[in-house]
Formats: sequence, structure tokens, C-alpha cells
Amino acid sequence: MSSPDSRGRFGNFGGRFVPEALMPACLELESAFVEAWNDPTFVDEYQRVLREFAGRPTPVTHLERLSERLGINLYAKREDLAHTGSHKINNVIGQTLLTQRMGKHRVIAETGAGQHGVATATAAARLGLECTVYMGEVDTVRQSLNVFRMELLGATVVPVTAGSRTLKDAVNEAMREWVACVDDTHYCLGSVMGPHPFPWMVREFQSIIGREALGQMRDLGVDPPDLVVACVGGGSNAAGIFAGFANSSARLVGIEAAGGAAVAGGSPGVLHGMQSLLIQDEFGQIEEAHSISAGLDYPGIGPEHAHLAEIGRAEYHPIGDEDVLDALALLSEMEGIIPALESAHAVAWIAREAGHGIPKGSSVLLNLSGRGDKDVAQVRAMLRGES
Amino acid sequence: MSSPDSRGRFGNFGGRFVPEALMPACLELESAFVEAWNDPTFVDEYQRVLREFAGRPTPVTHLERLSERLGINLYAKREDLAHTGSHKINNVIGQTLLTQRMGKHRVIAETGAGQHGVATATAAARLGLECTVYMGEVDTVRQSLNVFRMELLGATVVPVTAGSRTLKDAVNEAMREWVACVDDTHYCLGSVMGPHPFPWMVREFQSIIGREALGQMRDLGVDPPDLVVACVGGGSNAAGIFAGFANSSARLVGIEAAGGAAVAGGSPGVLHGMQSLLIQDEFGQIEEAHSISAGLDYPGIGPEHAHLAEIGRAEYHPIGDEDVLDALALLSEMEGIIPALESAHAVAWIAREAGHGIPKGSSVLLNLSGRGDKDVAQVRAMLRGES
Amino acid sequence: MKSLESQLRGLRDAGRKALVPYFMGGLTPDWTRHVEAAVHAGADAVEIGVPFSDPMMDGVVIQGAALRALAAGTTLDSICADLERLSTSVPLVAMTYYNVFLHYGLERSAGKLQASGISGAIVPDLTIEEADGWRAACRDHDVATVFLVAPSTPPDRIRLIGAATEGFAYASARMAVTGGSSGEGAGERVVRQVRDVSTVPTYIGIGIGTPDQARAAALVSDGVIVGSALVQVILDGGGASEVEGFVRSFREAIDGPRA
Amino acid sequence: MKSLESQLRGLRDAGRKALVPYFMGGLTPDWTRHVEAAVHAGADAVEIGVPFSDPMMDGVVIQGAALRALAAGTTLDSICADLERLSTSVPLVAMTYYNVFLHYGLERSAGKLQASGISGAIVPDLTIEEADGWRAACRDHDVATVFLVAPSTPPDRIRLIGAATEGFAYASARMAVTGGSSGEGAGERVVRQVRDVSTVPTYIGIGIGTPDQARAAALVSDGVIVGSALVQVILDGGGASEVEGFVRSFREAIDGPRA
Ligand SMILES: Cc1ncc(COP(=O)(O)O)c(C=O)c1O
Ligand SMILES: Cc1ncc(COP(=O)(O)O)c(C=O)c1O
Repeated sequence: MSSPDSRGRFGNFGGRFVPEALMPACLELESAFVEAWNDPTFVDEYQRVLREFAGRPTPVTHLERLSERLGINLYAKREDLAHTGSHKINNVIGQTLLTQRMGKHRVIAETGAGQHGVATATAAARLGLECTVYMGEVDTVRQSLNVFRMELLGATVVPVTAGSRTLKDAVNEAMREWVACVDDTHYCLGSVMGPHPFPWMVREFQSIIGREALGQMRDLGVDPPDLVVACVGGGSNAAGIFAGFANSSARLVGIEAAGGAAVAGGSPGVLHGMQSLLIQDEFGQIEEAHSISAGLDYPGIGPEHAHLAEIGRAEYHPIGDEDVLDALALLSEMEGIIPALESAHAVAWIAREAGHGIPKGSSVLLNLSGRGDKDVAQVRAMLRGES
Repeated sequence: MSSPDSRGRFGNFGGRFVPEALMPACLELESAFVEAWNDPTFVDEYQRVLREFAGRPTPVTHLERLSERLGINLYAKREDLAHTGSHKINNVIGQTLLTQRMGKHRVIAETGAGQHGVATATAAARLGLECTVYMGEVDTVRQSLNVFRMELLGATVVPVTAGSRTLKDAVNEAMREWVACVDDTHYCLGSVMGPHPFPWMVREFQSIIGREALGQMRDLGVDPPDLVVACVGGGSNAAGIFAGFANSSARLVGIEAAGGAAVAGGSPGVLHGMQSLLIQDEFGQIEEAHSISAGLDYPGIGPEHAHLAEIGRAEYHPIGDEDVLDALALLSEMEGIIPALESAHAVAWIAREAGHGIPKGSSVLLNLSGRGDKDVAQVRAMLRGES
Repeated sequence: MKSLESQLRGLRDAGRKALVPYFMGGLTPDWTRHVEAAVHAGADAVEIGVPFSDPMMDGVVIQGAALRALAAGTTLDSICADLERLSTSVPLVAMTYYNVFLHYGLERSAGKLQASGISGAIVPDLTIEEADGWRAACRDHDVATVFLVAPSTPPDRIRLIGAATEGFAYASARMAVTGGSSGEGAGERVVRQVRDVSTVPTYIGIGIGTPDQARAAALVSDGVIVGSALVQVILDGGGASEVEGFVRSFREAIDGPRA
Repeated sequence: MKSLESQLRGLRDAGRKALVPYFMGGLTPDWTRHVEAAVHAGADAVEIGVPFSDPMMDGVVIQGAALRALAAGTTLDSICADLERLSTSVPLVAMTYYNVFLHYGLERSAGKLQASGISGAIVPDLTIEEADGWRAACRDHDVATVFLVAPSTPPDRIRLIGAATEGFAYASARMAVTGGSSGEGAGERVVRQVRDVSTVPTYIGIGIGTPDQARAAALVSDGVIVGSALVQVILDGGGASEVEGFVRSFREAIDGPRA
């Protein structure tokens, strides 16, 4: 995957649509990132922290029993084993180091279910940065344990009472607050979304997933796999793993929640500082996404994904809630890995398409973006409600 | 640390105190383990699974901010990053592979809070072994999410209604059930306890922690650290890390929960198939342990630890509940790592003794045996109850 | 129709400090009567908010108003239809987020605005770098595109914005979203910086909530924009007469004691 | 006092199948009256359980009895004190877990048993490998150590146990803890295997819950041990007369029809 153009465009998508007050910060961030990313000292430190603190490299696991069941050769890149339980840590380690380098002493972040908030609070604690996390009020109630987790990590959680009081509004609110504190505060955005340079920077910080996986698959003699499959909320874990295989012959597949399928059900638009694909009504009002998994409950998709979809380099498919629970149980029972509900979307698509959209015998690399521990209470409630 | 004698004795402790019906299984297990452990094919597979499935090696993290605060040089071996969230996975990977090798198709296990149960269910799922977990009825209620987790992983959880209906009784019950199904079933014991060869075998399966840590500390230029500190329930994580440093000059320190301090407050006795130190009343009735952390809520200690205490090679100190919450918050806030309540005992001792029992400037290796996610709800409730 | 900018330059040339109240289109069924009341009370131009689901640059008051208007079924079309009822001579400036226009179609939006008598547009999430397409569409329809300048905007960027903005330059007094009143007011400095590089009228907005604030801002600029405080009056149930009183109090403060 | 083994060999030589009921010491205040009732009904020896907090070899019935006895304050001392009230001629065999004796002191425990008229001990978690210290203590006090043989015990180990056990060999009929009735009965095979290597009397226990089971077991062994079923009678509120009736029914089944 290549760098965006000078305006932060990936083809027709991307750019920078922010209040003028934030433009200097976006420009400062862009140049700080470019400079840091070209500075071996910074890159070394970023990699060292990922290795010594966050547990990288994460392994690739050959899912032997499930492979046999599905008639394909299935491998999982184990982001569930990264510190805090998902790939989110890769990005926040990068951004907090950059915050420090920019001489700022505080970060703010948005969070939906709390994964990115917990990751940000974690990375901030490690460096002694102040941290404030904006979280829709509805989510603070649904995910009160994650609120407590962030507080334990020393962060302040601010419930957002605007709009639908969920993730979308938390992003709006974080942007608003950033306007007021942009001098000493970095906005640590959680996915490959938002204004340039975020979609690019976050992809770069996540591309370690793909780089590791490429080498690991080579070591396993699968070079490249026939398919690389990842779930897509904003799209950071997908972008991270795709980055390793974009120049290969692998089919790149992103799986969106059916209730937030910006590629299958969206249209071009501008939200949260970026031009991309969004689900919106006929007047351009953004619709609320609805998914069983909080991390995919986002009405948009990162601009680079919109571009990859447009040029046909990657394909994006929706998966409905009903298939996700089954997939979660399947992976748990067959392989001893309880996936995050988000990641279970990718599992569900693979399980459904094996032998159909995925020819028998294919080698498939699944990005297991996170662990399901955070979701177990919800899954239990849903299974009980259903049965 | 050396092998036990032919009766499974570490000095005055250990041995094999089981119903005669189980003797053949214990003997079979001993010889199967000895044979497997000397078979490079087995050891390779065990190591491969730990690497590719469980995420080993886990890193050693230099806790920079806490080091500075405490005036020591503090490092953490990050078992919290192992699959399922603690060191327990190391042991169950070994035992389930051994189960398969012995031609058995089923495992049973005891569990307290559920960590070992979840780990066992995980490893069993990976191999397609049947799995039944015995869990005190009180604990199935307290830790109902872990019950569901095990069920998701395909295991059957049996509530134990005998006795105090907690961990101690779950072990009794698992032993009883093992009598009835010993032909096709392996008892996958969760710590360095029970009849020979369990204490030895589990230590061997956990010694990968110490072997890794030794090399990692060398790479960090700390060879050896002045102290190696681990929490002790049965003592498997402590035994695992001690194994790497027993032949070094490092002080080995085990931290028990004050309410289950078998070294500080116990006396020699026989329970669960082993001779060791136990907390018991004047008539040899075993007392219930009481700890904030379910994993340390055990009235005994592994026999090798009793031996190390007796010969003075390791020291064991109790830490009370009240210090544990503070330590958990300290590590969370200063380093972005929420430790398990069990591991927080070791943190608490280090925080208390830095500059006192631990001379300023010492290098200290903490075994961070598990992550605190499982405990967050409990910690919140306790902090709210207090404030 | 005269262009927005020539009208506003005319005001300045006449020595009149512009007072620009903000209304959320569709907030109440009779919202156009509020506009009329404001004009009656001395407004020189009116900003008309077209509600958007995700108003990133707005504080709680205007957010609330937008949600209420949306819930009432407000759309760009309905606002434009409502405007047919409005008879006023002052310039109207639409304020909304880029997606509303983008989704409606840039060309179609600009045409719609023009047809409804709107001669300018403020799109706070549309920066000069991304505005080419929109400006081209506006040019064909005599719609001015107003850009903002923030306290954080560096001089070289102010030069670009000063050159790009049409109608007036919107000088944000604060590093804040609408309604924000905390932080230091930097309106005077921002206006001065714009004037250094451009002759466009420069109005201060963001955080002008009281007549006193308006007077102070008007002293150092060419006009003031009053948004959240006025919208709050309407959210609190105020009707045309409250609006008129509110706007009049600002007018009087700006114009100074008559006596 | 004659040794346990000579007494039990004597029974066998006399052609009598031994009936050995089990009582949990301290289960009720009058538990020794239950023992007497059993003897009255034809028990040839009595097993007396000393309750332990963690009875790994016991099923729910005896676990429950142990906990109840412990809650009532039962200790090795209290049981021995109670036994002073007991007047009976049949041998008494203590049954408990190793920790009870270990903690009390091996020597002291053996002495205590002897002083209370107990001539044997069954310690189900004490295997022959670990028993040296205990046996040495017992030897000094004429206390026999009874070992168990399980269906899973291999022939070479049966040989060792056959040589080590004193008083009798306890042949477990099942791979189960006390009270266990599921699984195949293997008592007959186990007894045969013990007899192949030893002349010690061999009794079948574990899962003997009905007179019919007792009769069948007695046909192929030298005696039967009845535990959980009898303890259940007492847990259900049965007194001395129920105990007597229960034991008598087993006695009659074992001895066969009198008529
Ligand atoms: C485990 C996991 N996977 C995926 C996502 C979706 O984010 P993204 O699409 O940026 O990877 C989240 C977001 O919270 C997550 O927690
Ligand atoms: C995280 C953690 N640490 C420590 C322990 C105690 O076990 P051990 O002493 O065997 O390491 C447990 C047991 O559940 C645990 O979960």
C-alpha cells in the first residue's frame, strides 16, 4: 500500500476536513510523523516497546482442527495475544511516543466499547502522559468495566451525552475538545480514519502486523496465502495486515458488520475529517451503525479501504450478527481461542465461504484482531436470551 | 532445582499419598512423563505449541517509571501476555500433549477462580480432548463468567457441593472422579502440588518461564538479578521462574496471601496426595484459606517450595489483602499493566520492601503471572465498598 | 442580487458594524419568523444553520438544536422551501457541514441556495485545501464561501484564507467550538492578522454570548456573529418577541449609547 | 488382646463370613450405641471413621457425615474418649486420612488407638511406599495397618500389598470412592488375585449397599464392609434399632436362609 498524496488522498478518498482551528495540529502531526518515521531512533524505540512491553511479535497459529473441518488451510495472526488484548496497542504505542516527541504531555482519545480507550490509557500510563477518553454515555453504561479499567490506568473518562451517545459522537466530542487543547494535547485516534495524516499514520503503525505475518507465513511455507481476511470497523487491523500482502497475489478481504457496512451499503461522504464511504440517509445525515460488536459499530470505513474497494484491490463483505455468535463458538470449541466479536466476523465469513467463495484447499490467513474476554458477558446474555 | 527422589520427595516433602486405585495412574504418568520429556519430538512439539499457539516467549519488560519511584531496577516477566492470560497455559499445553501421547482422550481438572479451568479447556479444545472441570459451587457463582468461558470452549463444568465448595474441595472431587475414570482420563492438575509426579512435572512444564527469563535478563545485562519474586498459590509460576535462577546467586522470594500462608503460618502435613506445609488446626483438619485472590486461596504450598523454604534456598513472605489493591493500582497507573490480584501480591511486597528488605539499587525480576482483566469487576466492587 | 461581499463591504463602508445572528433552520415550525424578528431588531445578515447529524464544530446548544431540527424532519430542501415564506432584504448565509452539500451534490446545492436567496455558505469542516470543487459550484451560482480563521492559524495560512474567503472572514475568537466561552479571547489579534493580509470584512464569532462581549468584539472588527446564546433563547421556548429583544440588546450594545 | 489378624483369621477358620459395618465417630452423641447395636445384630468387627476435613476417598454420604461430626467438635481424642463407654468384644478398626495421624504424631496416634481398644487402622491415602513410619509406630502398639487393593492394582503390586497388609486386605469392588455403586463390580477378581499371593483374610468393600450385594460379595470373599448405606441410615435419623435392623438384614443375607 502506498502513501497518500500531499492532501492525504488515497485516490478519491481521504483528505482533511476539519475545523480550521485543527489544521495547524494536523499539519504539525503530519510533519512530526514523517520525520519520526524516518528516524531510526524513533522506529527502534517503537519496535522495542512493542517487543518488550506489548508482546510482539504475535504468533501465527495454524488452526489445524478448523482447517480440517473447513477443507482449507487456515492460519490466524494472533493479535489477541498483544497487550490489552487486541491490535489497538500497536497504534497507541506509536502515537504516544510521537506525542512525547512533539513535546505534548497529554492525549485524548475516543472509544466505543473501550478497547482503544484502554489501549490509549495503557500507553499513556507507561509514559506518564495525562489521558482523557471520550466515550458515549450509552457505552459507558454498557461497558462500565472498561471505564473502570481506564480509570485504574489513571485516565479520566468523559461520558459523551451528545447525539446517539455512542462511538460516532465520541469522535465528534474528542474533535471538539481537541480544538480547545490542541496546544499541549495530541488526539490519539483509534483507527485508520479521521483527517490526514491519521489514516496513513495509523496504517503505518499497524503495518507491523502485516510485516510480521508475511515473514511468518513464509517460514510456514505459505508465500503468500491465497486470502488474507480481516474484520473492518474503521479498518486499522485490516489495513495493518493488508500492508504486508498488498504487493502479493493474495486476495485481500475485509469483513464489515452488516449493520455498519460502509462499502456494501454506504456511499461517498465526509465525516470525522475524512472523505470516505459512509452509511447515510438521502440527505447526507450519518446513520447509526448497529452491530453486535461495539468495535464494528461505525458508520464509515477508513479512506484507504474505500480506495482499495474502488480500485478492486480488496473486497469487502458484510456479515450479520446471527452468524457471528456461531463463529465465536466454533473457534472457541475447535481451537481453544475465544475471539473478539469483531474478529469473529472474519471467522464467520471464512466458515461460510469455505468451499464456496473460498476454493477448497486454499490457504487463508485470518487476522485475529482481538480476544473475546471483553465480550463473554455479552455473548452469554445473548445466547441465554435466544435459547 | 533438581529432580525429586524415586518416591517423589524433595527433601522431607512431596511423595505420593493417594487412594490405591490411583497408584497405577500416577506410576503410568510418571513414566510417560519421563519418557516424553526425554523425547526431543515431544519437547519440540511442546515448545512449538507454546510458541505458535500460546505466544511464547513472553517478554521481559523493564518497568521504568516504577523502578524510578522505588529506587530499584524492576523487571517483569510478562506471563500476563500468554494465551488465556496467565502462566497456567504452559502447564496445560504440556499435560494435554502428554494425555494424547498416553492414548487418553479426556482430561479432568480442578479450578478455583477458573484460570486453570479455562486454560485446560483451551488446551483440550485445541486437541479435541473431552474436558470436565470441577469447580466449587461457591466459585461457580462468584466466577460465573469463567464457567461460561469454559463451556464456550466445549468443556463441562461440574459444580462441587462438598465441603467448603471452593478450590480445596474441587481438588478432592477431581481426585475422586479420577478414581472412576482413570482408564481413559488424565487428571490435569493445575499447580506444583498433588502426588508425584505432578509437582515435578508441572514445575518442568513451567520452567520455560525461568529459562526464557534467564536469557532475557542476560540480554538486558542483568545476570542474574539480585532478586526473583513471584506470588505463590500452589506455587507453579514461582517454581517456573525459580527454575531459571536456582543455580544463580539470586534471592528467590515467594509471596503468599496472608490468609493462606502455608510457610509462614502452616505446618507439615498431607493433603491432596502430597506431604507439604499446610494451614491446619490442632487436630490436622485443613483450614480454609482466605484471600482476595482466588488463585492464592489454597491452604497448602507445593512440596518443592516447602523444601526450598526448609533448606533456606528460597524465602516466603505473606502479604495481606489490604496491600494488594494498592499494588494493583500502582502497577496499572505507573506502567499500564493491570496485574492479576495474584501477581499484585508480589508487586505489593516489592513496593513495600524497596529500600528496606530490598536494598536501593537492587535489580529485581518480578514474575507477572497473569493479567488482571479477570479481577477488574471484583476490584471495582471492593474499592466501591471501601470508599 | 448583489454579491454577499459587496453588500457587506457596503455596510462597512457605511460605518456600520455588522450583527449576524444564527438560526437553526427548521428548529421550530415558525423559525423564519424568528429570522424576521431578528432583522427587525437590526440584524445585518443572518446565518442559517442546516442541521447535520455530526456537527463537529458545534457545542452542546447548537448540537441540541440540530438534533431537534432533524427529528422534526428538517432537510436542506425543507429549509429552502421555508425560506420562500421569508421576506427580508438582508443577506442570508447558510452554515452546515460539507457532507450535507456533498451528498446533495455540490452543483445542485449551490443552485438550491441561490434559488432560495442564500448568498453565502460557511462550511466549517471544509478547509481551503479541499474547497475547490465547492467553490467552483458556488461561483456559478453567486454563492460566497466564507472561511474561518482560528487563533491557532499561522500567518502564512491566514494569508491564504484571507485570499480565499468570500463575503467576509469568520474570525474565531477562541480555540473552541460554538458556544465555547472558556479560554482567552483572541478575536482582536485574529482580526488584526486578517486585516494585515486582506481587505475582506472580518467578523468575530465563537463565544459571543452577551451584549458586552459583542460590543467589545465589534470595536475591533467589522461585525459579530451570535449563535449559541440566541439559539438557547429559542430552545428555552422564546418566540419572535424574545428573539427580537435579544437581538436588539446586541444591536444596542454594538451601536453604543444612543443618548 | 489378640491381634486383629489372628481374630479375623479365627473367624475365617470358623467358616464365618465377616460382616464389618462402618460408623463415623462422633456423628451423633450416641454413636457408640449404634456400634453396640451393630455388634448385637451380628457385626464381626467395626470400622470407626475419624472425620477428616478433606476425605478424598469418600463419596458424598461419608463426606457429609465427616463434616457433621467435625462441626460437632469431633476429634481423635473425643472419639477415643467416647470409646471408653463402649463395651464390645469385636475388633475395632479406625479409618481416617493420614494427616490426622501425622499431625497428632504417629507414635502418639498409634498409642492412642491401642489405649482405646482399636487394633487396626485403614488409611486410604497412605500407600505402601509411604507407610514405613506409620507401620513402625503401629508395630509398637499392636495396631494392624490395613491396605487396600483396587481393581486397577496390577499383579506385582498386589503381591506387595498382600505382603504388607495386616488384619485383612481391603478389596475395593469398584473404581470408585465410598458409596460408589456405578461401574462394574470387580470384587471377585480382586479377591482372587489377593488370594493368589497371600493368605490374609480379604474383605470386599466400596459399593456394598444392599443385603443382596453383600451376599454375593461374601460368597467370593472372606467378608464384606458396609459403609455409606449404613451411615445414610443414621444421617436419615435412624437410631440404634434401625442400625440393628439394617445390620441384621445384611447378616442374614450373608449367612443365607436359616430355615
Ligand atoms: C478486537 C477488535 N477488532 C477490530 C476492531 C475494529 O477496529 P479496526 O477496524 O480499526 O481494526 C476493534 C475496535 O475496537 C477491536 O477491538
Ligand atoms: C495469575 C495467577 N497467578 C498465580 C496463581 C497461583 O498459582 P501458582 O502458585 O500455581 O502459580 C494463579 C492461580 O490461578 C493465577 O491465576
